[in-house]
Amino acid sequence: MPLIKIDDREIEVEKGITVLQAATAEGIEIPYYCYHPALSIVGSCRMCLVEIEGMPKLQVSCNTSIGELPPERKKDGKYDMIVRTQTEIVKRERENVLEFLLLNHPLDCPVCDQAGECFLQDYSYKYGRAHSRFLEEKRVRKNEYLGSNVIINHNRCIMCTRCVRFTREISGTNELFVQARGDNSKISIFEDKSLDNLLAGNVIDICPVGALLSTDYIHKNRFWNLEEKKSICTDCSVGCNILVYSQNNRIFRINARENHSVNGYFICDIGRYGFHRYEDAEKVTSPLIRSDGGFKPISWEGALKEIYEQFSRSKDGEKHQIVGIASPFHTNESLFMFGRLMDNIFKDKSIIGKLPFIEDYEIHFDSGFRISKDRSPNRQGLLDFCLNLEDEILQKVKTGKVRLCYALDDGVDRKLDEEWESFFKSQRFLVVQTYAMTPLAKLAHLILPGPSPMEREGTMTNDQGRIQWLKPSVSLTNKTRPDWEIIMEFMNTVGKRELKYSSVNEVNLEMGERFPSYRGMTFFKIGYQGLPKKNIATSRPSEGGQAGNTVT
Amino acid sequence: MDLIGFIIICIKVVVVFAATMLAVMGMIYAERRISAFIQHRLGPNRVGPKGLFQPLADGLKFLMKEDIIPAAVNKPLYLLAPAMLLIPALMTFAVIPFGSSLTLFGRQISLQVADINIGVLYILALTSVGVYGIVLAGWSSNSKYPLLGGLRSSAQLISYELAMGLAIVAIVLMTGSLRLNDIVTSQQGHLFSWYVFKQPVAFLIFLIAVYAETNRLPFDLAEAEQELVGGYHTEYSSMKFAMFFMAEYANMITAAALTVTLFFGGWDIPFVDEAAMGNWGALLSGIAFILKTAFFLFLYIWVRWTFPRFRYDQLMNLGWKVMLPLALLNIFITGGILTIIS
Amino acid sequence: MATVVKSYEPTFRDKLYIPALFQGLMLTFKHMFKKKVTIQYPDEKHVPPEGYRGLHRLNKYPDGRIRCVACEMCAAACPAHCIHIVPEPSPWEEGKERYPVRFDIDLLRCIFCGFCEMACPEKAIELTEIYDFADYSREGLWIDKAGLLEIYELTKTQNYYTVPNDE
Amino acid sequence: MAVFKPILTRYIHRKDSHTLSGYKNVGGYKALEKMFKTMAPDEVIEEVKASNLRGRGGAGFPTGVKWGFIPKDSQKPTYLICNADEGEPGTFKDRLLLSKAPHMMLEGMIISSFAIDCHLAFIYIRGEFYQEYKVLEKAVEEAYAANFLGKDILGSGFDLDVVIHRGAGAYICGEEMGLIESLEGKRGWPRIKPPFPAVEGYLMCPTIVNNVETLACLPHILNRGADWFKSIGSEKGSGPKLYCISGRVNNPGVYEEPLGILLTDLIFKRGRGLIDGRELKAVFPGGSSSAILRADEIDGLQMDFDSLSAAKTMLGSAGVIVMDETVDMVSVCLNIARFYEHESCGQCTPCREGTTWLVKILNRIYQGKGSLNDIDMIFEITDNIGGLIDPEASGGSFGKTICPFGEAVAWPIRSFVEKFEEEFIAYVEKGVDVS
Repeated sequence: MPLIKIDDREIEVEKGITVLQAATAEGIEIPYYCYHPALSIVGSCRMCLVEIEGMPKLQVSCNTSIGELPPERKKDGKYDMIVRTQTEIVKRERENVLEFLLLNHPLDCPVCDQAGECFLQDYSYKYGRAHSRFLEEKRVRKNEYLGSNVIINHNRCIMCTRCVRFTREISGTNELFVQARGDNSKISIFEDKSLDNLLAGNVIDICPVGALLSTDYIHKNRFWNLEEKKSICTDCSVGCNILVYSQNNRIFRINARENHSVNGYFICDIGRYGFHRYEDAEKVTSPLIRSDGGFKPISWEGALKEIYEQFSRSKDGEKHQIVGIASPFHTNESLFMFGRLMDNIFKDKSIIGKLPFIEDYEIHFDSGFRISKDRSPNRQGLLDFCLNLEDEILQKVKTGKVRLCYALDDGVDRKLDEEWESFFKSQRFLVVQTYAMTPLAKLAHLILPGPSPMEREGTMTNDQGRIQWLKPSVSLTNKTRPDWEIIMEFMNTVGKRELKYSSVNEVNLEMGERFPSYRGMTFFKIGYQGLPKKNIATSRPSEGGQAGNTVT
Repeated sequence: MDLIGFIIICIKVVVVFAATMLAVMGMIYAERRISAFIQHRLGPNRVGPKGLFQPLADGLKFLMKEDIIPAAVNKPLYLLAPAMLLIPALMTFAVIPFGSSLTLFGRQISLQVADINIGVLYILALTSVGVYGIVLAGWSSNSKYPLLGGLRSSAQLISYELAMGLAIVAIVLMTGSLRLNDIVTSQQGHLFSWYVFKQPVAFLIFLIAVYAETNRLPFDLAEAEQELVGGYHTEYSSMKFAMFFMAEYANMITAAALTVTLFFGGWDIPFVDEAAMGNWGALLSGIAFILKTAFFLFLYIWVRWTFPRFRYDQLMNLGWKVMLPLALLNIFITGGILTIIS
Repeated sequence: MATVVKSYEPTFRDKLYIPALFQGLMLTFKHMFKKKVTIQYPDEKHVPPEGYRGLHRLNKYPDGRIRCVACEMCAAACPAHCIHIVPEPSPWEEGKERYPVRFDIDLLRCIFCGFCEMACPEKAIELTEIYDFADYSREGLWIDKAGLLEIYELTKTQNYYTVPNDE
Repeated sequence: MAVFKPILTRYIHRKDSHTLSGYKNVGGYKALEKMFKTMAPDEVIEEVKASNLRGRGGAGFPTGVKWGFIPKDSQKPTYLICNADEGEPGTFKDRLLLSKAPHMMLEGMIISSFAIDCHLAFIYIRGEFYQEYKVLEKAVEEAYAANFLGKDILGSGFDLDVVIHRGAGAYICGEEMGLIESLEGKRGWPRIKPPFPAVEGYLMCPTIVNNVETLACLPHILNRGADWFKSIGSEKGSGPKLYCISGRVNNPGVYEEPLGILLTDLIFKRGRGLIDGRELKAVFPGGSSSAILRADEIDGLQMDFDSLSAAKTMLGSAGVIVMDETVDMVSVCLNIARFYEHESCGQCTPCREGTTWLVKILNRIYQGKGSLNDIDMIFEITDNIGGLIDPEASGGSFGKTICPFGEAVAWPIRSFVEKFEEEFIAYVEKGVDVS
């Protein structure tokens, strides 16, 4: 392990990492533009120059790797490298580079969406000089559309070429290139292409200035107005880590969050712009009961009473009378509660299944980034918690006399095929737990309002068995309640239990008690990065005090 | 007393009451205008000619205001307090002679409501009763600031009533009578027969004590807005609130009249024998009395907008440690001189 | 030990107090006859001095385009959080590419500190000399973009209060 | 001084010097036979090291040492690239070799390839050199036909293929990393070092980039031995060198002289003095990228790498550009700045933005609209692009760009303003040319 010294700090670092990485890890700020950990190093911005003892020139710290020196050549007897980031020369150099970068920069921060999270702003403030010495006219170019969602503002571009390298190295689609040379060079797109690959939105994220802009967010808001929440994407079973930016309970944009076990630095555009679906959806804000061909609002108490009456009337000994339709779009906590409801409350009378998935093709990128073909976020959890899940439920219930059904709805982007439609239509009483007026909800006799995916809280298990915490990005409104709470009320009402979980964390703890592979997967433990599921076989758990196989 | 005498007294009562109330209104107007002038402002000048009807507008406004009685107050006492303050203030005026006697229809009518022989004592007694109004208002409001105001007021009263009384004793010594008419008569003649020249120290003590007595600046500690949010009348509104102010102004008028009576020869015009001029003399003496009183009223306002408020301890210091010994000394000296002369 | 430093030793005359009292009385008496400063407001109007911070306005370019680019710097600088802006891409071909589709100021919240004016990079928002804009409702004191632009028209060439009142 | 017999250019006046037969007639490809018979690759490297041959492309890096940088245990193939992208203003020596003695260079390439175990070599030739390309193409064909190239060369078991690649006309592709990128089919943007091309170059494999002239020297070294080669010239640099003389001299052209010849000799003896007997005003000793020298600085100045470095300029490609008293230095400076602005690749910030800025300022001065402050600005901007030639004076801060282009811009322009400041000031003050 080489021992290096950066400014006054002694740091022991891994061999082969760069000075910039070592300094950043240690919390010493070295400014940079063109460097990005996921991309190749070009060293062209010249912002990260540092002074290294024994080197005649200033060195670009992003491309200077740290090696081990033989004992007799160690600096000061023990260091493998002595780096200085705060000397006069380095400071002057940063000033000069910033001056060059700002020569043709329009300084239109007031209209720039990047303002507030712009490295050009930050570094100018920290390291730049206050005045411009450039007397001539600035270079002015028109904005261009690179793709349907990306606009480039050439005037703001500092030619770091992160975006070009992204399309070459990460998306592998090669849409972007640098056109012309010298002062005339600009980021451009090949004439026969457009920047519409499924990772295109990431170039907006990685652009250190306001050159690449999202048409979805342009001129909508200002960065400092937005509230940043760390969450995970629920648009496919990869479970990418995201940052959700909202103001006044309205989501404005979604950015990628770094998690090397899941998605690296990037997210796909499906997840990035997916939140719009929930904006357009017709929301369910209160329990609704069918009346006169339509729905009318009803209180929670009334809804639960109705459920009790309908479900207790069915206790006439018939087998498989109650069907539960689970959904892989829900959190582990909700599915755990649902599994408990079906397995233990209705016991032998119930069967539990799920709606069929509409499969998409799986998308792989050269860099290893993938978009799973399973577009539901939590099938793994569904399989774990709804243990006697029937895949061929439709075949089974056709012969049975199912007349009561409790369904968790998949959400706005799922269609219902005819077979299922006729099944649901044949129900004497159909309770649907949903957040929007989906085709399924429209068939219901009673609709219970739950949270939309952006409002849910709990754990999700991705297709690699990694348990991640889904944090609500916006808060619950109106009369909607958390999914697990609705199911708990259901259990208390129909099953005469007295469950009193006050938060999703308590459900999570209970879930861990019953399912050892999920034991201890609390938010405090898994944090914002998630943890892989424990590899412990799960047997069917039962409610305490009941006969049956207990879980150790 | 015959019927006509009774009617005359009734008329006198009505006239004096009306005059006092009118003077109160005038005072309100004067106070606002003069204070404005001192501060380079114009003051009320839009209601009626030169804003003369402003007090009417004020009164009307007070009448229209919602009369709030807070839930926590001691209601009977709370309602009683304004009256307790206003009535003694008006009653005091009964013994003050405001002119030489008038001869109408062969009757000699003295321009005084009641010429009682213990006029001075009557005045001292009534002004002391007035303070009950303040204390009651403060206490019955059941609120800390009014209570503090009321307490301050009673403490202040004790400190000053004594000095004031002793200052008057010097006058009584010289006159040999408690009857106010006698005091006025004894000052007739030339200018220097006024007690202000014979008893300057008593005058000064009396004047200062009177300011404290009437709760006027620089001794308005009972209603110090900055510290006590208005003092004893914080919880009052509408006409009851107005009554406190009417009482204060009535008290001022009485005090001014008393000052004139005791030290400035009352209705006396120096070097003029009013009695000899008959009814014209009575009229002139009345005008002289009003003018003298008006000057002191002006002095009140003038002082108010000139001097800052005393701190509480300063006020007590002045009352007990300066004015009381000084008044006693004054009596001692007066007595000594009178003994030597006689 | 603290040292007591007496800056002033009262003389005998001072200790008498009476002369000082008279001095004071004379002073206030003199002032009674000085020129009055009262401005009879609705009849005559006070013309505020240069730099007075009154009602806001939104400036326009000579061609009539609003100067504001909806950067929300004013809203960020506002200590009372009274400025509410909804930005949008501008409909004009030339010039700045962003403009406010809504620009509301809650005048009841505003403390007229002028920070918005200082923060504005486009010299778009300015405080005018207008001080009398009272209203009977809270809604009436919520000024929008149209209102702010109207204020600009009223004040762009001359002082609001020196214009003869002929409205 | 003994009369120097040209080595590289000795036979170029012959009509068939560019053909295989012509080359063989004057002893060509002898070194190859000798090498295959008697030498191992390491011995070749040692021989070249011993000859003290320094790269003729501009930087003057010892060729043998460069070869030695190739990792011994690398599993990757090694490549040799002949840099025939001669773009430096005032330089035209490689062009002469390419058109008149291509086989000499090819022989050098084969020697070099043998030394570094390369089996695929490239010639990156400047796109504008069409005639030279034709000649070269013919020469390669002939070499293949004569089994100097191809499989099992001369029965030695050594294979070598040579590919000629024509550039598209970018100055920056003469820089080795830019050249490699260009050869890979990418944009000609210099790659950041480290890794150096000898470790990771063409297609991330060890690659050696040598100048045409350097390669042409190799057969002679092998033929006559390192000691002979070393004996030519002074101690500071050995071997023959092609000097290009251009500008206001009576006899411009390429002259072969040993390293270390006096600059004055070059101008006044070989170049036969200035046109019309004018006064010498200034000289670029090594192409437009070298700092300019005033007439009073060139007395006794030897044309070799170290002497010129000491004079705060450089030998570079030995393109001597001579200017007489009638030359307007501001105009020259602006012209050079424009050239570099046009040729800047635009990758790193200081060079991309700085060159444009310099042109704008110089243009302003040239048009008589400048200020004295602008002259100071030129100093600062040049320092910010390339730093000072003298590391001491610039506080150790030089070389601020990925490739040496930054220095190539900064040093000459700075030297202009430094050495002819009065002309710039005159432009500023009067708005006219004084000289």
